[in-house]
Amino acid sequence: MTVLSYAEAARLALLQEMERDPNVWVLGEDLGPEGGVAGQYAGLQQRFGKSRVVDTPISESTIMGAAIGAAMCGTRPVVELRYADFGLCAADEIVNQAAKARYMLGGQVRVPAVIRQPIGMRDGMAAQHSQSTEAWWIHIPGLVVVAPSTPADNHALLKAAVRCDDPVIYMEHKELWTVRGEVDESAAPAPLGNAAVVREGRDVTIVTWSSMVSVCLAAAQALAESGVSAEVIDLRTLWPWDKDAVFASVVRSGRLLVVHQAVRVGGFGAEIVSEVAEQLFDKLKTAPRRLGAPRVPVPYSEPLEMRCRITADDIVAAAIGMARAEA
Amino acid sequence: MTVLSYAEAARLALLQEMERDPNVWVLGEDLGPEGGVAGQYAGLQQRFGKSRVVDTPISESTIMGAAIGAAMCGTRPVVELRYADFGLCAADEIVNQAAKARYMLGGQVRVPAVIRQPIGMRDGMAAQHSQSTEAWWIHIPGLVVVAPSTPADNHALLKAAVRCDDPVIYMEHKELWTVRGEVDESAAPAPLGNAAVVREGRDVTIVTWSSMVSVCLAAAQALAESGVSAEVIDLRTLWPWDKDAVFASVVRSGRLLVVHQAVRVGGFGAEIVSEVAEQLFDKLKTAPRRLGAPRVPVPYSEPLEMRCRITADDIVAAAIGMARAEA
Amino acid sequence: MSEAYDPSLERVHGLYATMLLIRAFDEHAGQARRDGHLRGSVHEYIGQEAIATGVGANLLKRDYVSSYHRGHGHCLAKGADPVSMMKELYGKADGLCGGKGGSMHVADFALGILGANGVVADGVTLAVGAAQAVKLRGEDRIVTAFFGDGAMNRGPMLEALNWARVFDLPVLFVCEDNTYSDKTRTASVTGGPGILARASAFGIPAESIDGNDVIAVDEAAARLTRAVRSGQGPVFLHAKTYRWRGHLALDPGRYRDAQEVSRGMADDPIARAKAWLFARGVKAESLAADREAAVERIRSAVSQAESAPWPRPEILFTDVQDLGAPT
Amino acid sequence: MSEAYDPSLERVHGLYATMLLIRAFDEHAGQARRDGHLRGSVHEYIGQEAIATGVGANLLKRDYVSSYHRGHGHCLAKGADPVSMMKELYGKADGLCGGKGGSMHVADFALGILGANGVVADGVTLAVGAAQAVKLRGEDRIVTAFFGDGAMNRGPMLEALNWARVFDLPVLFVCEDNTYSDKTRTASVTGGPGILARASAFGIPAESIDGNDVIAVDEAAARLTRAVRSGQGPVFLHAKTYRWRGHLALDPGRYRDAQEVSRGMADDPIARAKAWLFARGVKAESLAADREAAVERIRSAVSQAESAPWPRPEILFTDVQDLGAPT
Ligand SMILES: Cc1ncc(C[n+]2csc(CCOP(=O)(O)OP(=O)(O)O)c2C)c(N)n1
Ligand SMILES: Cc1ncc(C[n+]2csc(CCOP(=O)(O)OP(=O)(O)O)c2C)c(N)n1
Ligand SMILES: [Mg+2]
Ligand SMILES: [Mg+2]
Repeated sequence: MTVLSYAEAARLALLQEMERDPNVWVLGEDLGPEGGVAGQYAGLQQRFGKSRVVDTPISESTIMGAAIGAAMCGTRPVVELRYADFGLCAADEIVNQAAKARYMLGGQVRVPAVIRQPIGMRDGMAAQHSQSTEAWWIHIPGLVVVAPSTPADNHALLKAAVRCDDPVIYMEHKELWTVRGEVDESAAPAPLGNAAVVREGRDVTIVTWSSMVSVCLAAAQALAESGVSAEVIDLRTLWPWDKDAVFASVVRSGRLLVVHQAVRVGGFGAEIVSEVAEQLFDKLKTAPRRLGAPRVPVPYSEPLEMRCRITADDIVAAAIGMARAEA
Repeated sequence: MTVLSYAEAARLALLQEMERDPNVWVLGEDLGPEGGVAGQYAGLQQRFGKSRVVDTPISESTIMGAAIGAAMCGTRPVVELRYADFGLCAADEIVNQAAKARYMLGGQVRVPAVIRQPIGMRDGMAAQHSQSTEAWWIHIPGLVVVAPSTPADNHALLKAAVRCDDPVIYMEHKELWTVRGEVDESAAPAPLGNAAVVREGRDVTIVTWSSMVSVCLAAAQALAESGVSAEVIDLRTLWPWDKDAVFASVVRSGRLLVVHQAVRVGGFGAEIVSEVAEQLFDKLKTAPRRLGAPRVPVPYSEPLEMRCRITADDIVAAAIGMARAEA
Repeated sequence: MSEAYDPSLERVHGLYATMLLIRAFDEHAGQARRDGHLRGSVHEYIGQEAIATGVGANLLKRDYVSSYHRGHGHCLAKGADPVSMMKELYGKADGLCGGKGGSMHVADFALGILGANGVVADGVTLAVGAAQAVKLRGEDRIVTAFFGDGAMNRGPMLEALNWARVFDLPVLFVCEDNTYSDKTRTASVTGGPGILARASAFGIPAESIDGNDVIAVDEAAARLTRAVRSGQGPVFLHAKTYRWRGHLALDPGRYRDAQEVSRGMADDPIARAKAWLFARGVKAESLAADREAAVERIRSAVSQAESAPWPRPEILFTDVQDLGAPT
Repeated sequence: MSEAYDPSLERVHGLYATMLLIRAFDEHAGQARRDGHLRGSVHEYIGQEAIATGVGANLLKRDYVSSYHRGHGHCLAKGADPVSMMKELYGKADGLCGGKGGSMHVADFALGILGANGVVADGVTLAVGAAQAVKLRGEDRIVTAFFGDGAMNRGPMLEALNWARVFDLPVLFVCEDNTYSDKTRTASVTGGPGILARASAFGIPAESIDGNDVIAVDEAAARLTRAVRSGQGPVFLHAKTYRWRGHLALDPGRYRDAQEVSRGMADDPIARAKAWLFARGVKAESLAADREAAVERIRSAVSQAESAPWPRPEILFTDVQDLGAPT
């Protein structure tokens, strides 16, 4: 065990995978000089050379297209798209090629690519650098979607993503890069698709992921003080999501609250709430709820950006309201 | 009143809007020679000239980017992207520029562009030409999303879309192009955001749009024969969707079934079901349900493609199940 | 026909036979689509056969080929089995892609055929990635990317040219210039001195040839593939040709001048090869027999395809991705 | 300094003053970001002032300008009010964009400034669209698109060059070649003979100048804007310069060779203009006073910005779109 930042943990995972398998390589803008925007590739080019840690032109379509072609031909590319917003510059390649190739070509080929698209608001990066787009990718057949919340997960899940034979949209959160935590450097890849119950509770099930996990935990702490026992589930993998874990918790608590930083309307919370409403209707003691950003682009100005965020207070208020409501 | 096809109705709307307002223009690939893939622009270039009906290079990014720039500078472009799948080639421009500009620039500018992206399966067009991506655009602040189901609506809603001061994602369905129906040629633009109750019923509320409206109506007919009275709501505008109409119906029926051709997981049905589960939990007599395509790319082969589609039988079975279930 | 290069009678005879096979395949495919036996988009390669044939004759089985929507000829020239291809077009279970792809997605990875592709220029980005994989793995293969004249206006295509140069990749770019981008004359939407200038501006050695002269294509392809194999980096071949038919089988191509079409068809690559062979003493009967053999081979492929079984329904759910249920 | 062109002392003095203002603005902006008074990405234009200044001096108020992430200089040179700009950077209510945009989105439509832009090259696609609007409406304006050397590798940029030529649009393209694309040397990811060759390959007359020579820029801009105004279609100006600072305020730029940086900084466009003025008799005190005036103007802008009110909370929900609630 050692203490690493979320960025360092990802770097370690990649380093280990690149040492293990010579077919693993990385491509994206500005990876070499200082190891990416958060040092998450620090030193890897020096170690593995410019042909395995490839600094590319600013050509998102071809970064993605080339990764797909290379993945079809025996390699395992890890694509750095820098921000989820720029991932949209490669949306065609991700959806029409990476996600569909295996199926559309009758299973002749796989596309084992990891597509890193960091999400989220951070310190006034404004409308074009703050989006959380996980709901888009979940809707696309063929894609796996992962969103780690801790350094340990960013290590173990990134390893798993690299070894996954299908394309993985890997969404780190910009605000987590510097968060530090214990990491077992020799940890095996974490199985994809498994949630973690990060706090146990009886009265309400809070489902969340990424940077909102710590906010939900803080809220759960406050809720405990108000006599509400909240269970917090960190999904970790968003597709496929761990229905067993969520359903088991909702069956016990009878109350579901989904919390994400993405826009609430049409967010992934809608899928979870719908699925629970469809499958566990009779177990629900009160209306399920979603908390997410308002349907506005992310503003620059600090007080406005802060108002876009879901706070522990919002979560506490929602959970208390649910706990008090009668079915 | 006259009988027009869905494509002809759209053409008429555009012709009328272009005559009314010299700032309305159209751009896309292959509009001039034969008026687009379905004749939905037939004769317009001959009538308005090549500078108002612009045949473009195969440059989706710039088709979209140029339309946005032109929309910022006093014109009202109508963008033809041919298939929603190719709309992904312009996802960055749509999301990062068109949708965000007004807000991000503090209300200095508007982007009155209509972005036509036909959706849906049709006759073996396979994985890259059959997608329904409405859920993506609904999630993006700044966008209006419209999906007409009849010739009359394709006339009146397209007019409204052209006059809308914000970007409108306008999703026609490929399988509807040749469907004929009565159109009031002098109809005013239809207000955006209003659903139509296309069949009244008591027992279950079926919410749908686009090509699934007729399938749901057929199902409702069959349901009536089984003693289940289904109300069918055609949303027409998907964002903002007509919550008043849907909620009023669900309050009466206590049962909600959402039907769409898009992939079920993460589809727009999830938003509707969630919103109803959150707001009208106490009014629901049974679990809400969604019907949509399985989470697979659309296959080419006829029997496989047919199995991706929601049929009237599927709807009947779901509705009967719901009607029989006790809360 | 080209002067300096003096291929053997046998070689040209072989090229002739390949062209006949491609022609017969697409004569049938187009007609079968018009007759409603096939579905979706079928883009006939008729009139352009010399390009795939001449290039294909210089590729090794281990070489990769990436194609585009007009892809049947490239697959056949690379050695794909016409029976498995025809079965794919008929959507049958043992088609090359199990019936999931259809005409726009024929692929055979066992032969290095990365697939036809439904999105203009995307296949070119896959090709440069394939070449990057080849280079990374130190393999002895080259990659050929086929694409149309219209593709030269798409951003990803232009990015891919830069990419191939920057990373010195073993790619032969082949631009099949058939004058049209769908219904639009490509020249009307293409600025500047032409296609060669564009390739050169990215530092890629480029040349133009008469794409209806299979011997000229063979000669150029021999030279250029040799250059690429020797590690010289990317090269670009611009092959001028003409598309006899409409853009796809259901397009009668009426937007074209009749004279232009007959001039185009007069310059038949097959007739030219036939005349060359005849002039060198190959008997008319032998040449006619070749044609009959090709037609017969396709006839047999068709009857096998027609009687082949459909995919089983559960195939809908296979080869999507390893994780998560598709429903 | 350029020979044939002999501008008035007064004109050069004006250019000098503008450069000083831009420098003072960005000296403050960079430091304020490092000190934590600003948020998000702040890209300093220091060292590149001659380009915006020389071009801006040849634009009319009604002309449009589209900029990119390094956009402060273009706005100031086009006449934007430094106070309103500074307020925007401070996220204040009456900043140019009401605080919603920040540094990366400064815009002033009253002055034809279509905005800085956070997505590389997207602003160029907006610019060609603005030009299309100008042409369609028969207006007497031109459009200038500023962008970096790194942008020349993005597909949309290249598409936009073709587009401007095809539609003969009144666009002046200005490539500010500061050697770097973020931390990457642009030359290392750019194939071919260079930027001019690329523009020429799309049929756009192109020339290179010393971008640190404000008189050379002024001369070229005068000539080229005249050409564009006269209806000659697009032209391309490649201006060589150097970025003194890191890519953004928080980047110390350590990946660069110290010698290279000091060589770059030695070629100071402001010092050069100052020497030119001094050589022609302008007094040292007068030149120093100009500098003090610029610094003072920015100091005043800063104090106004610091004391200006924050946006009211409800501003979060304004200017999203006319239809539909943002919550
Ligand atoms: C990105 C994208 N835009 C548009 C289309 C629709 N489309 C299919 S083929 C085609 C024309 C392509 O012309 P060219 O590249 O010259 O190939 P050709 O059909 O002439 O062989 C178009 C516009 C598409 N498939 N993909
Ligand atoms: C599409 C896109 N890709 C990547 C980025 C991240 N990025 C911001 S600026 C930049 C470098 C741009 O270089 P250049 O165009 O030369 O402009 P400069 O910063 O040198 O002024 C990059 C890669 C982005 N903003 N947009
Ligand atoms: Mg063509
Ligand atoms: Mg630069």
